Amino acid sequence: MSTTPVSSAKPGASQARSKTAGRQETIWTVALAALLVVLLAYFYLAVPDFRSLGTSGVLALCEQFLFTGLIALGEAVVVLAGEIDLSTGAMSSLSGILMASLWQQGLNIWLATVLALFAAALGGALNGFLVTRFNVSSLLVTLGTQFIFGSVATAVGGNTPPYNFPRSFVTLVGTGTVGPVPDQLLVFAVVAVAAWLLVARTRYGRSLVLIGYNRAASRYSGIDVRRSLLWAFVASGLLAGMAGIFVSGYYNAARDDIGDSLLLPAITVVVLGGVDIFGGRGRMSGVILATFLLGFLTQGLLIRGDSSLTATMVTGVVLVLCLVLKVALDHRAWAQLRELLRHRVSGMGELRAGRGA
Amino acid sequence: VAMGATSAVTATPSPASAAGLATIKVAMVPKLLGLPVFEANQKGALSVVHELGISFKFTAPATASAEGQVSIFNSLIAQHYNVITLSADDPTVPVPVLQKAMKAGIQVISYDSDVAQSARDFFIQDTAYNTIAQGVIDAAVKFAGPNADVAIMSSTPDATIQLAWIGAMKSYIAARYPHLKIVTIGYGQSNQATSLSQAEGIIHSYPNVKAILPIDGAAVVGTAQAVAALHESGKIGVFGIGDPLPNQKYFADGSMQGLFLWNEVGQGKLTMLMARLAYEGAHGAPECTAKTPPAHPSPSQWCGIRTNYGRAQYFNGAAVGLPGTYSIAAKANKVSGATRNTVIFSKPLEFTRSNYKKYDF
Amino acid sequence: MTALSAPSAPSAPLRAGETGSGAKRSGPVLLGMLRRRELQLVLAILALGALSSALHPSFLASGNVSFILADSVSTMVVAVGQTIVVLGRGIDLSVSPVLGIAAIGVGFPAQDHNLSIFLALLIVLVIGMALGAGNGFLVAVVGIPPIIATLATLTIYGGLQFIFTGGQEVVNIPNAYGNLGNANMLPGVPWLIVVGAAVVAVVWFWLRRTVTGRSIYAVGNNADAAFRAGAPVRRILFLTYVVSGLLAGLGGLIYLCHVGSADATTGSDTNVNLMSIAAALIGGTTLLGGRGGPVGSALGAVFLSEALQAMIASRVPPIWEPAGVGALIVIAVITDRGATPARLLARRPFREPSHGPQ
Amino acid sequence: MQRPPAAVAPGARRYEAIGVSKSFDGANVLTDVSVTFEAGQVHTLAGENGAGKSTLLKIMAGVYQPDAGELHLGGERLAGLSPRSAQRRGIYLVPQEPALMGSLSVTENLFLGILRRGRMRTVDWAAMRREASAYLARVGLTVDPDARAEELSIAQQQLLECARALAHRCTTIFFDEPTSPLTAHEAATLFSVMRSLRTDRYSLGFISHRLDEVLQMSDRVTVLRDGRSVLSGDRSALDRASLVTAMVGRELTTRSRARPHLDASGAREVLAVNGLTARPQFEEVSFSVREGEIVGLAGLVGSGRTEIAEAVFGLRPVERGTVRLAGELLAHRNPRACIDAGLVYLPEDRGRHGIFADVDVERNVTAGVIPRLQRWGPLLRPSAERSMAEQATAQTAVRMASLGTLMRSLSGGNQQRAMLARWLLAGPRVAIFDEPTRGVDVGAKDDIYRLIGELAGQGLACLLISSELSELVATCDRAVAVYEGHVVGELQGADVTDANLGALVVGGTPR
Ligand SMILES: Nc1ncnc2c1ncn2[C@@H]1O[C@H](COP(=O)(O)OP(=O)(O)OP(=O)(O)O)[C@@H](O)[C@H]1O
Ligand SMILES: Nc1ncnc2c1ncn2[C@@H]1O[C@H](COP(=O)(O)OP(=O)(O)OP(=O)(O)O)[C@@H](O)[C@H]1O
Ligand SMILES: [Mg+2]
Ligand SMILES: [Mg+2]
Repeated sequence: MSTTPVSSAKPGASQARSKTAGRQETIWTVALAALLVVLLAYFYLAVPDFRSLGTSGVLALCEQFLFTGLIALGEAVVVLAGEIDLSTGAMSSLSGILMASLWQQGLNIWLATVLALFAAALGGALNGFLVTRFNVSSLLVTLGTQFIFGSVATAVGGNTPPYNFPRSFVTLVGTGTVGPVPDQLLVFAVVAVAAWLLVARTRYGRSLVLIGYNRAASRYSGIDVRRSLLWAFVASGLLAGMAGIFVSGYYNAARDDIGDSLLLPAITVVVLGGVDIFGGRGRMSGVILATFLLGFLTQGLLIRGDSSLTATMVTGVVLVLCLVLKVALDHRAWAQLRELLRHRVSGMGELRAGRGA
Repeated sequence: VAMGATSAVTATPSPASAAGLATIKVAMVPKLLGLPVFEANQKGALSVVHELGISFKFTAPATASAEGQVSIFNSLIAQHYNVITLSADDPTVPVPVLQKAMKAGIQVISYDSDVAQSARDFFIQDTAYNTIAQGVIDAAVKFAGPNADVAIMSSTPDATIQLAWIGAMKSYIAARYPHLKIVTIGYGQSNQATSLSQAEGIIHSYPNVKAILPIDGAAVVGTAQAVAALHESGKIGVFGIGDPLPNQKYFADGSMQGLFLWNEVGQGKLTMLMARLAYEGAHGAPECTAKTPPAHPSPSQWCGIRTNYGRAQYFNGAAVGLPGTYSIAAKANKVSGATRNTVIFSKPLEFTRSNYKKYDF
Repeated sequence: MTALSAPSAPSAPLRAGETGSGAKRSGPVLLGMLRRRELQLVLAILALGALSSALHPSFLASGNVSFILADSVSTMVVAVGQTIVVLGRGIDLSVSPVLGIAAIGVGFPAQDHNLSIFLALLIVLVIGMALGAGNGFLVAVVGIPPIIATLATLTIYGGLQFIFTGGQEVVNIPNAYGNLGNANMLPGVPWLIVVGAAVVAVVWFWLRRTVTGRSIYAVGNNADAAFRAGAPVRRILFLTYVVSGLLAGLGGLIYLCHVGSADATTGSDTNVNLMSIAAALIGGTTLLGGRGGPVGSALGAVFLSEALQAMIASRVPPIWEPAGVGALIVIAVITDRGATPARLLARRPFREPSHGPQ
Repeated sequence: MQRPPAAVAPGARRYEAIGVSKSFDGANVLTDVSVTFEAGQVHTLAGENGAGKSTLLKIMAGVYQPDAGELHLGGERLAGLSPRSAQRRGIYLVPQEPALMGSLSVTENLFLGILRRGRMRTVDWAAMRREASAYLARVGLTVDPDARAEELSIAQQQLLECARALAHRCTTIFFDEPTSPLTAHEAATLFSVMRSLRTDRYSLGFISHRLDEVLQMSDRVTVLRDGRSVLSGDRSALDRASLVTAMVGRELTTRSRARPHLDASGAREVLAVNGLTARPQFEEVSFSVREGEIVGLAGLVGSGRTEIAEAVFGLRPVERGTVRLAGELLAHRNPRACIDAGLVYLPEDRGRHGIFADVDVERNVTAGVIPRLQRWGPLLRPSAERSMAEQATAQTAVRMASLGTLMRSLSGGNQQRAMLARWLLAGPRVAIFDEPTRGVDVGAKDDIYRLIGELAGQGLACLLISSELSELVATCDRAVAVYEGHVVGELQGADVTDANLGALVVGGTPR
C-alpha cells in the first residue's frame, strides 16, 4: 500500500529517539551507577574493616541482599504493568518452607526445589487470576493473599521447620563460590539478564510495558491484557519463590516468616531503580543497580559499625532523597514549581479570603 | 525515662582498669532492640565490661528477625570482634554465619536462646526447664487444685524455649497431677494487644478455666489485663514466666498471682564473664579444671574455658559479683534442657504478691 | 426548552437505565439500601455473632460483646483516618509508627510523671499531626506518589520510634488511663466505644457537612476537576494526611489506655497499617478515591475484631487466623463493585495542569 | 418548576487578552495573540489542530499563566489568575472533556467550590438541591439532582458544566469544542442554551472544528494559525471559503466527493456480520463489507455503533451471531485474532483507547503488530521495527520531530495519522474507522478521508462510523443505518444522501 504523503516526516529524525523517550530513564540509570561507584569508593577508603574484606569478602556481601534483588526483579515486572504484588515476601517464605518440608519427607532436594518453585508460580497465578478475573486492585488482593500464604507457610513448617540441607544444595544456592564470586551472584546474574531481556527485548516485555502505560489502548491494540498480567504475577511469584530457595540455602534453614522482612526492601529497590509505580516507565537495569546500591549501602553501614536501625533509616532517607531528586530531574516539575510559586504569591490573599462567598 | 538513648551501645574500658588483660571486642546481639529482658541483660553486661577489659557493643535488629541477626553477625566478623554473644532468634538460620565466625577464630556464646550446638562454643541457659516449669505448675495447682482446667498462653507455635517449657510442664503434669488439664494454648504473637485479645477469647470460650499460664513477656501482661478487664481477678489465677516490673499493677489488684524468672541483670554479667573466659581459653590461659576454683580470683588467677566436651569444669562468679560456682554441662540433659557446653545460670526467682515490689526489672 | 436526553432516552434502554432518574431511585428503596456496604456489614456482624454464639453460647455474653467493641476502637480510629486519606485517593502506610510514637510519647511521661490524660490527648494530637504533616509534605508539596512516600516515612518514623523508646517499655500507666481503656461508662458500654463512636460521628459530620470535607471527596474523585472548581487541591491533600496522622496519634493513646503498655514495636506488631486498610476496605471505601466513608470503616474494624474472636471461639487453629483475615480482605475486594476500574494504583500525585498533558 | 436564580449580572464585562504569548518546553504555542470577548456575543476561535485555541482559552481561564501579554477584564488588569480567581471574576471554562466528579451528585458537582452553607456554616444540602433544580432547568437538563454525575451522558455532562458556570455566577463562559462528542440533535440543544445566554448578555467563547457550527453560531471569529492570530472579524464579514483559507493557509475542495461511487456488488465479501446480538446494546445486527468498498455505519450517538464495532473486533462479548472474514468464521473473537485475520479497528476515543501518550511514536505505531516484531527467535528486532515504523508513518504523513517523539506532543490530527499508520502495518483486509475525524481540524479531516479513500482504492474493505452525516455522504459507497441497536436500513450509491440518512437514523424511513 502506498499513499501520497501530504507532508513527510523529517528524514533522519528517528535517531533522536534516545533523546526524548528514554532520556529520563537513561539519566536515572547512569546516576544509580555513579552513586554505586561513589558509595563503594567511600566505604573502601573510609572504612578499614570494609577494605580488609578484600575482593572476595566484598563480593560475599552480595549473598545477603541478592534475594531481595530477585524479589525486586519479579516485583518490577508487575509494577511495570501497572500493578503491585505485596505477597512476594510471604511467597518467599512459603516456597522455602515447602521445599524444605518436601525434602524432609524424603524427596530429592532438587525435585523439592522444582516443586516449590512450581507452587510459587501457582501462587502468583492465583494472584493474577484474582486480579484479572475480578478486575480488582492488585494492591488489595495481594494484601489479602499475603496473609493466606503466610498462614500456609506456618502450617507447612510446623513447630520445627527443617534445616541442614544437603551440601550440594547449600553450596549452589547458598554460600558456595566460584573463585571469589559467590555462586548466588552468578545465578542472580543469569536471572537478572533474563529479566532484563524479557522486559526490554521481547514481545512479551513490550506488551507488558504498553499495558503499564495505557491498559485500554493495549487491549484495543490486540494485546491480551489479562493473560499478560497473569504471567506477570506468575513471574513475580516464581522469582519470589526463587528468592525463598536462595534464602533457605544461604541460611541452611527454612522458616515461615523469613520472607516478611524482604518485601519492603524489594519495593524500595524497585522504586529506587526508577520504575514508575504507576507502570510503564522504568528499566530492569535500574532495578539491578538499585539492588546493589541499597545492598552495599546497608552492609557497608553495618560494617562501619552503625546499628541496623541506622542502616534501615538511612535506606528510607535515601529513598526520599532520590524521589525528590527524581521530581527535580523532571524539568516539567521545575516549570510547574515556578508556576506554582507565581500562583501562590499573587493569589495568596485571595485564596485565603476565599472559601465562602 | 530517657528519650533518645542510642540503639547500639558501645563501651570501651580505659586501659588502666583492665589490669594485665588485653582489651577484647565483645558484641552482645539479642533478638531485637527494645525488649526489656535484653535491656536488663545489657545493663548487667555494662556494669562489668570495664573490669573485664571488654570493649562492648550492644546491637540487634530493630524487629525480631533471624535474617537481621545474620547481617549483623556478618558485619561483626568483618569488624574483627573477638567474641560474639547472642540470643538466637532462630536456632538454625544463623548457623552458617556463626560457623564462619568460629572458623575466623571468634568465640561464639549464646545466651537466653540457643542456636544449634555446632554453631556456638557455649550456651548460657537461663534456668533449667524442669525447675521453672515445676514452679509454675506447683503454684497453679496450689491455687486451683489438682483437677482444674488450665490454659497456656505462649507467643508463637515455634518459639523454641517456650516449646521446651510447655513440654516440661506436660511431663511434670503427667507425672504429678494427672487430672490437671491443659485445655488450650493461645498464641499472643509476642505482642500485648494480641495477647490481650487471645486471653479474652480463652476466658470466654473456656468458662471452666481456673488458671492461665502465660509464658511469654507480652502474654503475661496481656493475660493479667484480660483477667482484670473481665473482672475475673482472683477467680482465674495467673501464673507465668516473666518480669515483675511490668506487672506491678496486676500484682497489686490481684489479677496476677505468681511469676517466675531468673535474674536477667546477673545473666548479662555472667555472659560477659563467660566471654572473657572463653577468649582466654582459646588464647592459651590454663583450663579451669579445679574442682573448687578460688573464691575471689584476681585476674591473674583466671583460667580459660575451652570447648572441651566430656569433662566437668567449674568457674566462680565472684569476679562479676555473682554468688556461687557455675558448672559447665558435659553432656545433654533432657530434664533440665541443658545441652553440651551449657551453663545453667540459676534457679528461678519466684515473684509473688508479697515480694514483687523488691525487683526493678 | 427540551431535555437533551428526550429524543433518545425513552427509547435507548442503555441510556435510560443509566440516567438514574428520581423515579428509579425511590422505587426499590430497600433493595438500594441493601446494596449499601454499611448495612451489609451490620448484617454480617449480626450473622457472625449469631453463628458464633450458636457454637459457643458464651460468645454473646455481654462482657464479650463489649470487649469485642472496645478491642476494635484503636483500629477503628486509625481506620477512620486511613479512610480520609483513601477518600482523597491516597494511602497512608505510616500509621503504625505514628500510633506507636504517640503511644510511647505520652506513655513515658504518664508512667514517670503522672501526665494528666487531657495533656496526653493534646500531646498525641500534636505528635500525630506533625508526623502526618511530614507525609502531607512529601505527597502534596513534593509530589511523591503516596504509596512510596508513606513507605519511606514508615521506615523513618519506625526508626524514630525505636530511638525514642531508648530500649525501654511503658508498663505502668496511671489508673485514669486504664479506666478509660477498659472500664464501662454504663454497664456493657465501655468508655472506648463512646470515644470511638464520637470520633466516627465527628468525622462523618465533617466529611458530609463541611466544605472542606466535601472537597476531600471532590479531590479524590477527580483532582483536576476539583482544582478547576477552585478547591485548594494540594492543601486538601495535605490536610488528609495531617488528619490521618492525628487520628493515628489518637489511636495511639487509645491503644495505650486499652492495652496498658507501649514499646518500640507498638503499632507494627499488630499490623495497624494493614488492619486499618483492611477495615476501610471491608467498610466499602474504595482505593479509587472519592467513595466510601467513616461509618463503613468503623463497622469494618468491628467486624475484623469480631471475626478474630469468632475464630478463637470456634477453635480455629491460631496459625490460620491471618489466613482468615486475608480471605476476608480478598472477599471484600472482589465483591466491591466500586473498585472495578482497572488501574486502581493510578493515583498519580496531583499536579496543577500548568504543563500537564492535554 | 423553580423560579430561575436571581437575574444574573447586567451583562458580562469586556474581557481582553492583549499580546499573549506562551511556549511549552521551548516551543511557541501562542505568539502575540490579542482577542476580545464582549457581552452578548459568541466569539469563536477557529484553527487547525495545535493552533493554540485551547491554550488561549486556558490562559484566559487561569489554568495556564501567559509568558507575556496581559489580560484585562472590564479595564482591570488581571495578574496571576488561577481557575478559582477566574471563576470568582465570572470567567468559566467548559473543558473539551467534561471534568466532573463522577461519584458525587449532580448537585454537588454544580456547587463544588461554592457549597451553600446554612446555620453553623455547615453545608446546607436542602437549599442546594432547591437551587440546583433551578439551574438545571435554566440549561434544560432534566436529571435528578441526586443522580451521580457519572450516570449522565456526555451531552448531559456538558450541560451540567454549563449549569455549573451559571451556579458560579459566571458571565463569561468558554466552551472548548463542546460539540465534538455530541450528535447534531444534542448540539442543537446546546446551541439553543448558548443563544439564550447570549440574549441575556453573557459573553461566550466557542471552539469548534465544524465549519457549519462556526458559521451558524458566531458573532465574531478569530482564526489562529501556528499560534498567531491570522484573522479576526465579524461573522458577517466572513464566508466559508475565507475562513478555511485563513485556517489552513490554502484552499480546500470542500464537501465534494473525492472519489466516484463504487458498485462493489460483484466484489468479494470480506466482512460479513450475521445476527450479532448483545442485548441491550444491539440485536440481530447483520451487514457486510466488500473488497474496496467504503460502508458507512450511520446512527445517532448512543445508537450502539461503537458497541457493534467493538463486538466485531472481539472487544465485547456477544450472545450470538457470527463474524466472517473472507468467508472464514472468526472463531476466537479477541482483538489479536481479529488483527491476525486482517481486521483492524480504529477506536473512537483516541486518548483513552488509541494512543500511548507517554510512549514514543515508533512504539505506538508498532503496538498492533508486536508479534511480527519477533520473526526470528524470541527477541525483538529494533532495526526492523524502526524501518516498519518509518515506512508506515511516511505513508500516513505523520508530522513529528522524530520517531522518538512522545505521542503526547503530537497534535490531534497527527496522532490520528499515527493511529492509521499502526493499522496499516497490520496489513488489514478490513478496517473499521470509528469517528476517525473527531476533534480533527478541517485540513486534517480532508487528508484522513482522502487516505481512507486511497486505501479503499487499493482493495481495503472499510467500515466507517461517523456522526457527521455529510461526511458519510461524501465518502461512502453504501451506508447501513443503526437505530437503537437495530439495523434499520441500507442505502446504496447515490441514495446515500443527507436526507435519507437523517430519516433513517432517527427511526424513520427514507423518502
Ligand atoms: N501542557 C502542554 N505541554 C506541552 N505542549 C503543549 C501543552 N499544551 C498544549 N501543547 C501544545 O501546544 C500546541 C497548541 O495546543 P492547543 O491544545 O492549544 O491546540 P488547539 O488549537 O486547541 O488544538 P485542537 O484543535 O487539536 O484542540 C500543540 O502543539 C500542543 O501539542
Ligand atoms: N448515557 C451514557 N452515559 C455514559 N456513557 C454512555 C452513555 N451512552 C453511551 N455511553 C458510552 O459511550 C460510548 C459511545 O457509544 P454509543 O452508545 O454512543 O454508540 P455510538 O453509536 O457508537 O455513538 P458514537 O460513536 O457516535 O458516540 C459507549 O462506550 C457507551 O457505553
Ligand atoms: Mg483544543
Ligand atoms: Mg461511537
